[in-house]
This record gives sequence, C-alpha cells and structure tokens, in this order.
Amino acid sequence: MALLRLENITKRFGGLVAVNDVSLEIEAGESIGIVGPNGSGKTTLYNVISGVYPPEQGRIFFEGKDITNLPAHRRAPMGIGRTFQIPRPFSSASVRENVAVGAMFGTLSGKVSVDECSEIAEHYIELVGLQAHKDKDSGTLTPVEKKLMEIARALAMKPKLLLMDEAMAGMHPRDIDDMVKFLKKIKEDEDITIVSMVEHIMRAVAGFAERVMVMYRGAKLIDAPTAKALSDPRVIDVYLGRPTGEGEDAEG
Amino acid sequence: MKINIAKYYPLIPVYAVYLTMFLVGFFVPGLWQLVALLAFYCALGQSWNIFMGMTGYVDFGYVTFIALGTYGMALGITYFSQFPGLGIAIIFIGLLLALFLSTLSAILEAGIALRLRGAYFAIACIGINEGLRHLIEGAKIWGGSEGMLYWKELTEVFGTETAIQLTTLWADIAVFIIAAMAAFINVYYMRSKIGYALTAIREDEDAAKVMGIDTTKYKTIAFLTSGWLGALVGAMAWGLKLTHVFPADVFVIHYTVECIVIVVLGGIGTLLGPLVGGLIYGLSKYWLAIILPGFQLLIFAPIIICIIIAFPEGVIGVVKRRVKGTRLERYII
Amino acid sequence: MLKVENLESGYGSMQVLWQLHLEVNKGSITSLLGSNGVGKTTTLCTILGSVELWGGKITYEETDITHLPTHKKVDLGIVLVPEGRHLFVNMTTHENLTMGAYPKEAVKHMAESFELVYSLFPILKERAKQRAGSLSGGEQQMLTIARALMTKPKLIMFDEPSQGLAPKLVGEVFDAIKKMRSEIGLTILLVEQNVEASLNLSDYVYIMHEGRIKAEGSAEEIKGSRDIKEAYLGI
Amino acid sequence: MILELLAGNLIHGLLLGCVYGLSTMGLSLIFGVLKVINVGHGPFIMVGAFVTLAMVTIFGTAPPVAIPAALVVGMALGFAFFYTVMRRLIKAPEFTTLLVTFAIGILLQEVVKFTFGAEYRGYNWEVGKIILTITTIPMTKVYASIGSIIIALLLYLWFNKTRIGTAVRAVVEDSEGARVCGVNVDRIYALSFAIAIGLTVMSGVFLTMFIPVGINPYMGGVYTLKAFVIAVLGGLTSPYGAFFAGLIFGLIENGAYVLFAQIPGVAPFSLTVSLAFWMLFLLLLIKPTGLLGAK
Repeated sequence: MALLRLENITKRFGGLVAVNDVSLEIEAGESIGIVGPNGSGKTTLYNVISGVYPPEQGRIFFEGKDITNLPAHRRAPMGIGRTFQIPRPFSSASVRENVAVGAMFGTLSGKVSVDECSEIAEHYIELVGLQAHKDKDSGTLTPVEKKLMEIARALAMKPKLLLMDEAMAGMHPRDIDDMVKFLKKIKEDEDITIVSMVEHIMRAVAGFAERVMVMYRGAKLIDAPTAKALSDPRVIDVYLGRPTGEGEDAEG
Repeated sequence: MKINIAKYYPLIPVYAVYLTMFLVGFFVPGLWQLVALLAFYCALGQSWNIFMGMTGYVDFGYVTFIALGTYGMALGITYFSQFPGLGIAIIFIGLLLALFLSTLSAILEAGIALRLRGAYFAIACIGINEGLRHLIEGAKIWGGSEGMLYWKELTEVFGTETAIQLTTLWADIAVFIIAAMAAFINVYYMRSKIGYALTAIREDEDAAKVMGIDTTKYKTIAFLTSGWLGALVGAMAWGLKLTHVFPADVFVIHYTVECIVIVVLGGIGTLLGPLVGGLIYGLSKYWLAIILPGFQLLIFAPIIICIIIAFPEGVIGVVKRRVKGTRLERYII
Repeated sequence: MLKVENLESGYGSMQVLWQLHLEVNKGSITSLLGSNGVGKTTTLCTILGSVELWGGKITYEETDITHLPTHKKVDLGIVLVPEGRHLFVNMTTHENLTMGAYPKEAVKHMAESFELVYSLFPILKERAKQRAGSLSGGEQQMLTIARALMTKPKLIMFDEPSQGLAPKLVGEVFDAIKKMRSEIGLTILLVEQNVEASLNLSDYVYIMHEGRIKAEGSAEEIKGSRDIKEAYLGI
Repeated sequence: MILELLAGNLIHGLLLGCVYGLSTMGLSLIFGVLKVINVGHGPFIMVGAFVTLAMVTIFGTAPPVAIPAALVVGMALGFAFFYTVMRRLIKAPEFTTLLVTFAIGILLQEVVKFTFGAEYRGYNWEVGKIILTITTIPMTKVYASIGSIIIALLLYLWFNKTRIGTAVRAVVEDSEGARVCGVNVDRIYALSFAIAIGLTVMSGVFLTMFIPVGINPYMGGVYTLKAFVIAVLGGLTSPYGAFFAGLIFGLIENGAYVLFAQIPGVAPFSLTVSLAFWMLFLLLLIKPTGLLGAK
C-alpha cells in the first residue's frame, strides 16, 4: 500500500488550471523530488496534499485512507508535515515555542504534555543546529535560520511524510550538500518519507532524490528515476533548456 | 498530573492589586464607587484581552456581549420575580440567561466573523451589534426602545434593604470576582496548548492549520470565553447594579473602544496590562470629570491618539522588555 | 557612477548592513553575490531609499544622494527591478508600462520608450491589452524589467531577476541584461544567486557575507580565486 | 395603493442612494490606499453639514455654495490629520488605526459641539418641487443627487485620465511597485487621504440638501455604520463599487421602510436600520469580498 496516492488531481483558480490531472504514488521510505518552474503548480499540489484547499477533481489517499475532504488540521496529526517556500515562523514566539507547537499538534497530539513538547522541541532544535538561538523570537532569525527552524518544527511533528518546499533555495552549494546529507540521515533515523520540491537547484535534486517528478504548466511531464528524468529530452526542452552538468548544477 | 505552580506566579501581582483595590474601597469611606468603577474597567480589559490579545482579532462589537449580559440579568429578575420562593437563585438564573444570550450571539458571530480577518471582521462585529440593537428597538422585543425597569421586581423579591445591598455592594464585589476569574483563565490559557495554538493562529493562521491546529476550535474557545466573561460583567455591573436596561445605552460602540484603550494602554496580550490600563483609564476619566466636567472627551481624544502613536506597546509591554532576564521576569507577563 | 561608503542599515532594531562599500562604474555590469539573507536585497533597497538608512554616504554622478527620497532618485535615473515583481496585476500591460514612465523626464520620452521596450520584448506588445496578472511568470518578469526601462534610467539595479524562472528562461533574462548594456548603454548593478551566470556576465564582483562586503575583484579574479569561491560562494 | 407608495419611495431612495454612494467613496478610497478603516467616517459627514449650516445661516448663501467650501475644509482636515497622525500609522496594526480614527471622530464631534452647541438645527431652502402622481420631489433632492453624480464622475475621470490619478490606482494595487516607478508614495497617501476626506465632507453638504434638518454634532454615527454596509456591498476597495452600492442601499432602505410600516406594532424606522445590518451579515456570510468587488 502506498503511503500517499494522488489520483487525477485537478485544481483550478478561476480560469487558471493550476494542477492538471496529476497522479502520483509515493511508497513509504522513498525520497522524491518535484521539479518545475514557478507557476508550474508545485506549491498548489503541496497545498492540496496538506489540505489548504480541496481539489476540484481527484482523490487523495494517505495510508490507504481517503483524505480528500479532510481539513488541514486533521491531516497533520495523521503524519503529514511540511515546510514553506517562504518561511512562515510564528514570529512573536521563540524558536523553542515554535518547534514545540509542532510536537504539540503533530502525530503526538494529545499524547504529550506541554512540558514534554518543550523537551522534544529542544531535541530537534539541537539536531538542526539552532541551540544558540532557541530563546530568540523566531521573527529575528535570518532567512536560512528560519528555514532550519521550520525543518525542526516539521520534524517535531514526527511526520510519516515530510513535504519540503524549496528548503535549499538561497543556500551555499556547500551548505546544500550538508543539507542533503542531513536529510538522508533524518530519513533513516526518523523513518520519514521525504518529498522535496525545488525550482532549479539540480545539485540538490540529483544528490537527494531517488525519483523525480517534473511538472510543467500544472501537468506531470515525467515521473522517473532521477538520472533518467533529468536527461529526458522533453524536460530539457521545456524546462532545463540544456542538459544538466553544463553549469546549472553549480547554482547557488 | 503534576501541577506546575510556578506557571501561576504572574497572578501574584495581579491579585495583590485587586486585593488592595478592594480593601481601599471597602475601608476608606467614600471611595467604594470609584473602586467599583475601576474594577469594572479592569474586568472588561481582562475579558476582552483573552480574545484580542491572544488571537489578534479586533472584536469591535464586543459590547454586544456586555449588552446581552445586561439583558440576561434583566430578564431573569423581571420574569422570575413571579416566583419569590426562588430567592437569591433569581440572580443566578439571570447569570445563566446572560451566558445563554451571549452564547447565542457568539455562535452567530463565530459562524461568520471567525472566517474573516482584518477589516471585514471588525465591520462584521459592528454590524451585528447595531443589527441587534435596532432589531430590539424595531421589533419591540423586551420593551423595545423603552427598555426594561425592574427595581420594583427586585424589591418585591428581596425587600428594599437587601435589594439596596445587592445593587450597591454585591454587584460590585461580583465584578471583582469576575475580574479575578478572567485573570486566572488568561494565565491558564497562556500556559496550555490553547495559548500555543492561539499564538500560532495570531502569527500565521494558514501555517497553523497545516501544523495540525484546529483554528476554528481554538478561536471559538477564546471567543466564547471572552464573550462569557463580558456578559457576566454586563449582568452584574449594569444589569444588577442599575436595575434598568435601554438598548440605546448598552449597545454603544464607545464601550468597546474603552476596552481597546484600556488594553492598549496597559499592553496587549499581557496579563497585568488590562489591570494597569483599567486603573490609568478609570482614574483619569474620573479625575477629568471632576476638574473639567463636560470636556472629558475633548481632552481624551487627542490624548488617546498621542499615546497610541507614541506608546503602542503599553505600560506592561515596556516593563516586560525592561525586566527580561531579571528575577522579576516570571512574575510579569 | 554610483559610490556607496560605510552604508549601515536594518529593520527596527535589527542591523543588517555594516560598513558596506560599493562602487559601480559607468557602463559596467557589477554583481553583488552571496547566499540568501546576507543583506543583498537590503543593500539595493537602502540605496534606493525604500529601507531606512542608518549611516553612510551614497554618491551618484558626483552628487550626494544619501538622503534623497526614493522618487527623487528614480527621477535622477536610478531604478530597481524588485524581487517579487510588484506589478500592478489588475492593470493592463500597457498601463503598467505607462506607470513606469511616471517621472516627469520619462513622460516626455514615453513614445520612444514604448518603442524600445516593445522591440526588446515583442511579446509584451501582443499582451498590451491583457491584465498583468494574467501573464505567465516569464512574461511578468519581462514586464517588470520593461517597466523599469520606461523610467528612462541610467543605472538599473536587478534584484534576483532569475528567481523562480525555469532554467531555460533564465538564459533569456540574462541575454536581455547583456543587451541593455550593449545596446542602450545602461549601467547595471546585479544581485543574483545564480553565481556562475553572474560571474560570466559581470565586469566586477562584490561578495557579501553577513551584511558586509567580504571580497571584491574583477569577475576574472574571482573566478580564479579558489579561496573566495570556497569560503563565500561554496563552489 | 401600497405599490404607489413603494414606487414613490423608491424614487426617493434612488436619489438618496446617489448621496449615499458619494458619502462612501471616501471610505473606500482610504481603505484602498492606506488599508485603514476610517471608523471616524461619519463625523466628517457631520462637519460637511455644519459647513453648510454656517454658510447658510452666517453668510446667508445658498447651500450649494457650501460645496467648494466643504471641499476646502475637508482637504485641509485631511492633510492636517494625515501629517499629524495617519502618516505614522501606515504599517501599524489594525487596532491602532481603528482606535485612532475613532478618536479623531470623537475629537471632531466635541470641537463642533463646543463651537456650535449640541442642539438639533436645520435650514430652509425652497427651490420648487416636481409633482408626480405618486410622490412629490423637492428640487433640492434632485440637485443633491445630480451634484453627487457629477462629483463621482469627476473623480472617475481623475482616476483614469490623469497621471496622479493613475498613480493613486497603482498605489492601491502595489505601493512598492509604485515606489520603484518613481511615484512619491507618501505624497499619494496624503493626497488620497485629503481627497477622500474632502469627498466625505462634501457629501455632508449634499446630505443636508436632502434632509435639511437634524444637524447636530452626533449625527455622523449612523452614517459611519451605513457607509460600512455600503462599502462592503461595493467591495471595500473600489470607490465606484461604493457608489453603485450606495444606489442599491438607498433603494432597499426606502423600499423596506414602506413595507415595515405596514406591519402593526413595530417601529419601522429602527427595523429598517436593523435590516441594513442583517444584509451586511448575509453578505459577509455569502461573499465576503463584496458583490461589486474586483474578484
């Protein structure tokens, strides 16, 4: 049974078809990259999966259960966690409180006390290396620190499926390598399935994802093992413009 | 379950102030009315702050709850005075009716208003307040614009002596109790899951949803609590104390604005803030009325404007920043 | 042409820039590189005046413009192609461009400016009557650049012009930037995360880290310096 | 009989609706440009009424002469409040702007009260009437609505045909975008605020031409509330939306009054006011962005 199964998802905004008939199956333990330019429907797809809005057509199954019409706050406790493209910290709350919110309302919801959540939060803050900042208001962090905090917050939810949105945009290529290593480790240690979404950091995709789905104008262009997907002529034609390895992977 | 007493330390200064106020009012002759007025403002500030301070939503129609609380008490006394055997239970029936009416209006408002943010929410709340007022007047519900007078009923049940006691002393004491309750609930919420959820909602509602927070549930909790406390204040400070109610007097947006001024003066989202704000506001209003009768509003309006612009954090907001990192920190939130 | 000395700035109580210096020579393409959050955008906004300046001096064509408000700087010929586009989405493409020609000098040359941007971006002419919000991501980016050109600038600052574009379109945007220098003779200050492409395009490069300039040099020098690339660009 | 009454009242409602529309355009403009709800909107209408009263009773002029005077007074007040107060509140949290604009309203009321007194006043202006079979319409009402339409049209032209007007629209859409185009955004804020207040004060003149009695320092409150309903109906950020919503509101208000008056044992006037707010309630329930809004 697939961990997440999308069946023919379509989402429109007014006249604009943001996601067009996309199907996808994700098995537990996979790491998948979703690639496509801005406006190709990636974020909309994430929003549909995490329940920000329902799709017009299609069904979503999580661990075999139909969650198409479940509100967002019911999905998170089932094990769907996510980060945002532009970090969305709860600015007036400290880093520790932010991460504690993840623990409090994630899959542990109802099983742990407020104080225990604070302890869990400390653990993940250390894991992402933010211990020096844990009592700072999250609004005062730098963008990269905010991204790390979001990752800690999402991990504190103890999710089964983690949806990462541009987690590595704006990082040094070297930091991207570190992040890729970190994600691989987390994936094993915490037993999480990770879907990562990127615009153009092919270096991260190639390093991290086993499988890649390329989206273009709301539709699925290809869904294949990473190397195959990135060398597919259609992908090169509409998206990459030239084969990878000619400089694109050095972007940062 | 282990109860962490340290969490409730911030209540110490709050209760110390309430106790001082009460003792001063009780033992210094001639000050009881002033102290009762101050308690009224503090209680309103505390109650309003639970919703506004924690969620960031500006309920501009908050006075609806106070007004309906007043009507609850009025209805309780007017209709149940037919059964003199009920005795003091009539007052409690009045309080229950206050809670009931405020719940109805909260449901009405929550259904629509909690889905909206910002400007629309503020306007929707004002709209419901005015809609109710004019509906009562227009459809001549509960006496319409002629309102309800029930001093006679009150004396019939309790006798003149007790009725005077109830309206001049016990109504005010009740307001103190409500204020203390509001402060306790405020701390309890701040220190529990509810507080974390509401902070998340205040800062980024959509992100909060995705984090697994049932935003409607938590907003409703805060909204209802705040509304109930407001209704109780209305039932006691207006309903029981004045023994009359007129729609044109109770559904007045000015009172909401007073709540906002109090909370902002003291510090939004803080526990001690509404208390400090209530004292400053109540005292200066009282004082201005004595030295410059008739000019209060003319003087108040520009002062409010200046304070809001120059001092948006409020007194406690500033104090909190000052005591950060010191031993006083855990007493002041 | 533009000289920035000891620039300091930030938001609220949070300082973002320290002792920043920068020089942009007439007719050159100068790049400001660094990872996310080091203060590149803040630098551009402070130069233009939309972020409050705490200290330092900005000189433009020998005049001190440190304390001029944004619109006066635009009048003098400095323009920013902002990150996140900031288009008027409910106005048509044509109206957006007209708004670009807002400065008094630019109004006089509106007709030729239109000719220029339509020749640079022919697709915008086809979309003239369309709402800006209905354009594709790439077209919107072109419109943002075109709108900036309508102000009749001499110095044009780009804030992450390739962000969010398909790699294929990124090349087109960089080609357009190149043309602006060679065909119109504009001076360009570029903020980018696309290090490789920026190095290929620029004459001179500044590298920012944690709100300060950490290294500078001609593009060739930077390309040649292993240390700099390792330390600040991570390549 | 009732249909005739209804038809007659609807004509009055349409005429009054024009004035309502104009009186709300300022509120929408301020919200569009500054993202501020002017809770002190009504008192500015009241100022307009007193400007008219002063012109008529002190200088002995005809009420329409007060229109330019109201514009001048309004814009002066607008600039004054903008540069002393509103300028500091542009990125401030909502409750501060609500509170401050409310306080401005109170300030206006109190100043007028201490200058002119608190009693109800009125004036008389006879310029004939149109007699129809179903109703009689004083010419003053016709002039008031024609005047409102003309001013709304002038505003439309200003928005769409002038450089500054277009800049105002640009600022409404994206103030940062306007800034990089070289627009002096702060001046646009000031100018829009002043024009909005000018419009509001002018609408006070037309309102007294429509209802030349009941002028007092506290008359504004009810118009604040009506303006909210109309503004939401019109989509909140669109001044033209507000104008047309004003027409709808005028029709409903006057029509409903006739119907409520048929019900025995109620106070039709209050019930009509109440209806306006239930309309607002329903509207926000069904379509929060307003009926005539852009999206």
